[in-house]
Amino acid sequence: MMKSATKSDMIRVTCKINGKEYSGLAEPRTLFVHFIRDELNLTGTHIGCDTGHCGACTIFMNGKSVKSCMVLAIQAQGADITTVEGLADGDKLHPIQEAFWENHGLQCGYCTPGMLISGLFLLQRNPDPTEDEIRRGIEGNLCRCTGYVNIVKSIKAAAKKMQSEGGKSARSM
Amino acid sequence: MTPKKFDYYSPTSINEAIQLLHDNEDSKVLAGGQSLLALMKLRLAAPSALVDISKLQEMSYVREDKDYLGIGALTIHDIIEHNQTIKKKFTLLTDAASKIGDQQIRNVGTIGGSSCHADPAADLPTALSAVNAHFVIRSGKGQRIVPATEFFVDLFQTAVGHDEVLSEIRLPYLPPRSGSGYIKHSRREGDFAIVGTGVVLTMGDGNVCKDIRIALGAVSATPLRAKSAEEYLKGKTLDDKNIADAAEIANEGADPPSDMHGSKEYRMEMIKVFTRRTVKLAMSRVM
Amino acid sequence: MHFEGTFNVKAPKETVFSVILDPNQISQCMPDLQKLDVKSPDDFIAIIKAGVSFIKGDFNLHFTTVEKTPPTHAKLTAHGTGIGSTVDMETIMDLADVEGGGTSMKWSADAKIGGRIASVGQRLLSGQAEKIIKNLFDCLQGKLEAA
Amino acid sequence: MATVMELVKESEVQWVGQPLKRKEDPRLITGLGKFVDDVKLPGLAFASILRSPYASAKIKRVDVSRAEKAPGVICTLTGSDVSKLTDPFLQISSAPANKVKDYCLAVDKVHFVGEPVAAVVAETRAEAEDAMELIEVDYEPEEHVLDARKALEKDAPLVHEQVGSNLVFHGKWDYGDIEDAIRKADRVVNAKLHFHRFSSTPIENNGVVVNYDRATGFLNIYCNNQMPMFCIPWLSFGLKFPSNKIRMITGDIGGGFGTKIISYPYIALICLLSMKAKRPVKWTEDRREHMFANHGNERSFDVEVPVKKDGTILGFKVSAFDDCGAYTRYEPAGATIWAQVSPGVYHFPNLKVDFFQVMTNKAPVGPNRGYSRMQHLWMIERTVDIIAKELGLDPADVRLKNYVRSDEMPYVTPSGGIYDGGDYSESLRKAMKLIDYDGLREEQARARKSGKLIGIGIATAVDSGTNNFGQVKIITDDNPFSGNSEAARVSIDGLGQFQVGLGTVPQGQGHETFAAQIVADEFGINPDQITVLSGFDSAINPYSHQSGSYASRSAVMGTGALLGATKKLKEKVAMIAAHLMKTLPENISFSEGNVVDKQTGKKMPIWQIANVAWVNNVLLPEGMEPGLVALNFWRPNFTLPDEKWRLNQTLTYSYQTHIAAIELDPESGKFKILRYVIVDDCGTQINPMIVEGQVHGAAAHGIGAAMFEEFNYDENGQLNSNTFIDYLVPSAVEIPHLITGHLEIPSLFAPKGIRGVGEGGGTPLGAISNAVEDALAPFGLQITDSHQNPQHIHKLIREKISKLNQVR
Repeated sequence: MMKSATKSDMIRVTCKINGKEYSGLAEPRTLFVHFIRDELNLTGTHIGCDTGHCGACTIFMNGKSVKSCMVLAIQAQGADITTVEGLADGDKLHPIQEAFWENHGLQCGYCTPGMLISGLFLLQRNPDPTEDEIRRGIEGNLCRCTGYVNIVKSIKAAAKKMQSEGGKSARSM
Repeated sequence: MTPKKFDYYSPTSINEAIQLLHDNEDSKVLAGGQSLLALMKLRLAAPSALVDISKLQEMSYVREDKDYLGIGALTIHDIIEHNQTIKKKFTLLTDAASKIGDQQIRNVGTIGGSSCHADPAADLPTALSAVNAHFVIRSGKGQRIVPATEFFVDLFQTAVGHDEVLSEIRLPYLPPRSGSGYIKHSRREGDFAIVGTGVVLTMGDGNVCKDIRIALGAVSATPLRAKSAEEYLKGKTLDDKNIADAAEIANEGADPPSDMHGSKEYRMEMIKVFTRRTVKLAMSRVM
Repeated sequence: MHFEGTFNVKAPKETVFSVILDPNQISQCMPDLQKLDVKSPDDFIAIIKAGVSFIKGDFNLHFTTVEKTPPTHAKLTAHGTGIGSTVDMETIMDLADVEGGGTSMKWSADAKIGGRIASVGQRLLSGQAEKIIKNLFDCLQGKLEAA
Repeated sequence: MATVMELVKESEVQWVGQPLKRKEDPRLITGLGKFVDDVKLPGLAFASILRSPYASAKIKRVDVSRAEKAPGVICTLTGSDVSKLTDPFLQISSAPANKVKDYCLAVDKVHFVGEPVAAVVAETRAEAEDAMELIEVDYEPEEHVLDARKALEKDAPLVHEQVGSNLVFHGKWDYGDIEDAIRKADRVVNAKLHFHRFSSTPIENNGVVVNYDRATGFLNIYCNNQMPMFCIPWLSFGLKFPSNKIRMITGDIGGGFGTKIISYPYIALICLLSMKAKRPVKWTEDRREHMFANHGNERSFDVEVPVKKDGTILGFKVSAFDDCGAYTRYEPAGATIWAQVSPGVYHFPNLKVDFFQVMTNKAPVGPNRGYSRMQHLWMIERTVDIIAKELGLDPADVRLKNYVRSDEMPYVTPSGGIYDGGDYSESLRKAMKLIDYDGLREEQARARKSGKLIGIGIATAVDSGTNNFGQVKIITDDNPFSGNSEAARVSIDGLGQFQVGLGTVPQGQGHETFAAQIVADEFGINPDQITVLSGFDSAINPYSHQSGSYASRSAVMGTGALLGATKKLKEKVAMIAAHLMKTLPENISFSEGNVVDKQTGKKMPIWQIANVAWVNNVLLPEGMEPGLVALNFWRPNFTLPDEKWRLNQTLTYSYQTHIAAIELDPESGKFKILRYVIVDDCGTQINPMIVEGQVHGAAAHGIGAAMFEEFNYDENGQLNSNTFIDYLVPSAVEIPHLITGHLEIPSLFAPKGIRGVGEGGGTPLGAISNAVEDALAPFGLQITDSHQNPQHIHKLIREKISKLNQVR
């Protein structure tokens, strides 16, 4: 995809995504979200704005929820990344995925990947959050379809599922 | 949009970073990148090279030294928000850090990056001005320490030279019976301030104010100290009347911009309202 | 955005008038001048570097004198492009004799910013434009005092 | 939920009405959704668009020479190219406004900041943007106009010279005798109101990928337009390209809310670029570009309402000025659509509306959630509260006195709309109970003593759905559009597997799920056994040229088309079954995937019927054609407007009552929502879970617009709020928990009593502006704008205080 840029600009970027090693070429200016979507063909992570507000591009990077449109691909050299494609364990959905499905936590699904990652980051630090804590935890993920009611309900349900399963969530992020 | 082309350097030490900055005239430091990358994607900023210091984890720490609390320039907002020492001794910093953007931004944005970006409407520069923090600036020739009053020079401009790096921020411990607070008045919680107010005060005996610093954000090219309001309150009892009178003159020297979220007149009035509220917040935290 | 000011200088009207319509003189008061291309005294292009910390870039300003009644009145327009944005400025200068010698100069400038810069932050912008224009006329005043 | 399904024997369970988990979710929660920006094709090139920095200017020169030499560039396109290659897009306005020349790139003149001026195609998106910045354009700035009323003044600058005026539409709706009502009134309440400009900003921006296939001559268009087949006339006439070689494909769409209807100029542009570049071309709009693409109608009102002392409303006399921006694309349809709900939920017979729609040098206007009705309904609900205050009555009582009563249903409105059932008073009473209205009034009184300002605001709005395109004949008779239609196909393949194809174009409303529920009930099978095609593809899905998801129509129109298709298919299956089981078709019933002879109880699995129909057809009844496919087109029976423009402009009229309780900080003008209640009635609910989601979403749009979102222009026509830095989309912190209640009074006209839901009529704008005025009652202030910016509220308070101080 970057094939026309002169070779000297291109840098090989290698990182672990969803437990697997990926490698691709990037210019210094290539945003990590474009690298994931176009170079590594993981299109579950989405883009919704230019200024780092909407959160549709949120991924896990070295254990932290991060907006991948505000990170350069080169900065992810050697990083440990989890995207929405890595939440499920084979066919077994992660409890937070099940909770969103059962509680209508999504409609168009465009913000959902980022919402799942932010929800999961919150639950890993705060296994039993209050409604206000959930709302602050997803303050960086804008949604236009749901009015957030069922997203908050889904994250609360996910919290119970993860506690009842002894927290053996599909994979530690 | 995508950013314009630039060269990228990933130094493994501060000194290497300083050297790279020195050798590349139009290069910029990249720390958390939350402000810089947004402007580059809008193609408003187009530095020719970025010197990425975000990997220098030795610059991320909160260390209690003898007479100041040292915070590494690359300490992210999330750490500052949850650090118990800061919460106890410099509560206004916890107030400020917890209101920046959202969780993802607080996971990446750094106190040094925010200070060097020096947006007058940003939360930490105002809070650090109220604490009169000292900024440790490293260069090829060694290191120098600049107080907040001289660190923020102009709109988006600080004392950090082109080939210098901010390495640490030092918060002089507050004397006993001190309290602090920061309130951001904005449309949404995570937005830039319409008016940001940071207050650090120390009580003498009998509810008399021994010392007070009031810093205001988004009302001038740099965080503005409300000097006349400070002078008015020193030595006075902090009752509602005195606080209200001080608040009336807190906007002296302010020259706020006008935009769709807050006109100049509105911001001048809000300085009064939030000076009053933040002084009371700081008082409520006096141990 | 509207800016204005007046100042007095010792030099006579005729000298002041010749300075304020001399592209070489005016361009020296512009921030970070990169290039000057003078087609005629009434038609010249100045390329300057302007902006705020890292929102900086080259602006290609094309100046034209639209009104000229020497030695008392002049009106210049400038149309510029840079950083995906446009600047359209109109500057009016009126000179009058001052009792006891010297000239009083009354100036006003109306600047319109368009495109990318205008879209991001009124609060970033108005302060900067004002500073550039104020510096320009302060510098001119300095030159005129020395003239 | 799953437990309910297991307990009940499948044949008895009624799938319609179940809050079934959605079929769409598995792909969307695992990142396998396919949105337009995910489309990848071999040889894909990327486009970037250069936009106007001026609100109005002549284009003197466009120089693409430097851009064409930039690295990776394949080709460029300018307005002059476009004026040769294409014709201006169709206009539905009457003369002279139909003389507007609308191309996919500006030709000779730019009319609003952000208008596309030139385009570049390159190997990578970054290179296209680099090259775009090398295009030099000489503009000659001209006078511009930004206010609708000023744009009507004699010497106002003209947005489009060749039109000779900025007026797009001027119409008078006049029913009953308003002047007589004014004479008989105890009082005439006056108000000057302004509805602000904002948009729904779905998180996914517009996007287009076009692969012009030179081998077949086909334009394969991947996009996220909500009404792809409706665009065909605009694209075909505009591009001078045969409509039978245009293929429209939408995958998953990241929300539309109306903003993805008038994207056809972008689709046309990318078609031209793909043809010129001889490559597939992708253009993904970025957020800043999106903010110029589709604004909501900004509208100001002069209102006169004759009332009796007891609060009875005798009628409404309104002058409305609608600012539709620089181009009329879906407009001036919006100049007639408010009339769908002309009296709101109220019972007054006298109505006079003098409606002006005007062009200005601002971004073009297009449909937005609650399109054109929310402006009108806000005006009515705001005025009703002003009436209550002036008469010293409780706003709830004034409403209960003037609501259309349930015993009057179906109620014919002054403009010929036929409300299809409902109980507005019950809706308000239920909302008042849910929010504890009386308790709140007490708390409000207590709070005022300690200087705390609590405000309570009510609004009831009609959420009209399933539009009759005949309403555009009000603009001009020669608009060749009327009625509405949708298509569905239900088929059983050779192995007995069910497949459904719909023409609706879902953007998150769960069409695959509700369609499966409808068909499952007809055949007595489980929705899991039914595959519903996702997205839309004109080469695969059935469609009518009015297909799509807009105006809250998909549930109604989709169900109508599906019921027709399943009826046809069941008849054929019954005939084959009767033939094979030697009985009569009317004895055949369906249960658990079998056909059953009701008389003998004998069963036969449907796959056996399918086997005969597809691969064993000698066994078919005499003369019957093979295959088991039923295609059905459905249309409601609509009429055309009469000479006084009376017309039932939509089939269904859902309605919602919202009550907002707020606490306002008089020192800063800021307020927060303490409690928020919604009572919705959209008739029969196919899937209550999906309906609930639509109600939440619509409310959040209204709350966001009322409190945070505003397109703010400066005096040079520059848009200040054109990134998410200044255009404030509310997050989960700003939107309160929404308490919802439901009534389910079936529609009298729509299939299964279903009403369209989801646009919500912008009700929160009324509830919140009423709550703010209620909170400010001690200051006696009036709210006249739909947007509650704290600094404006603070200014009202300060000005009132300084006036009071002068008096003392």
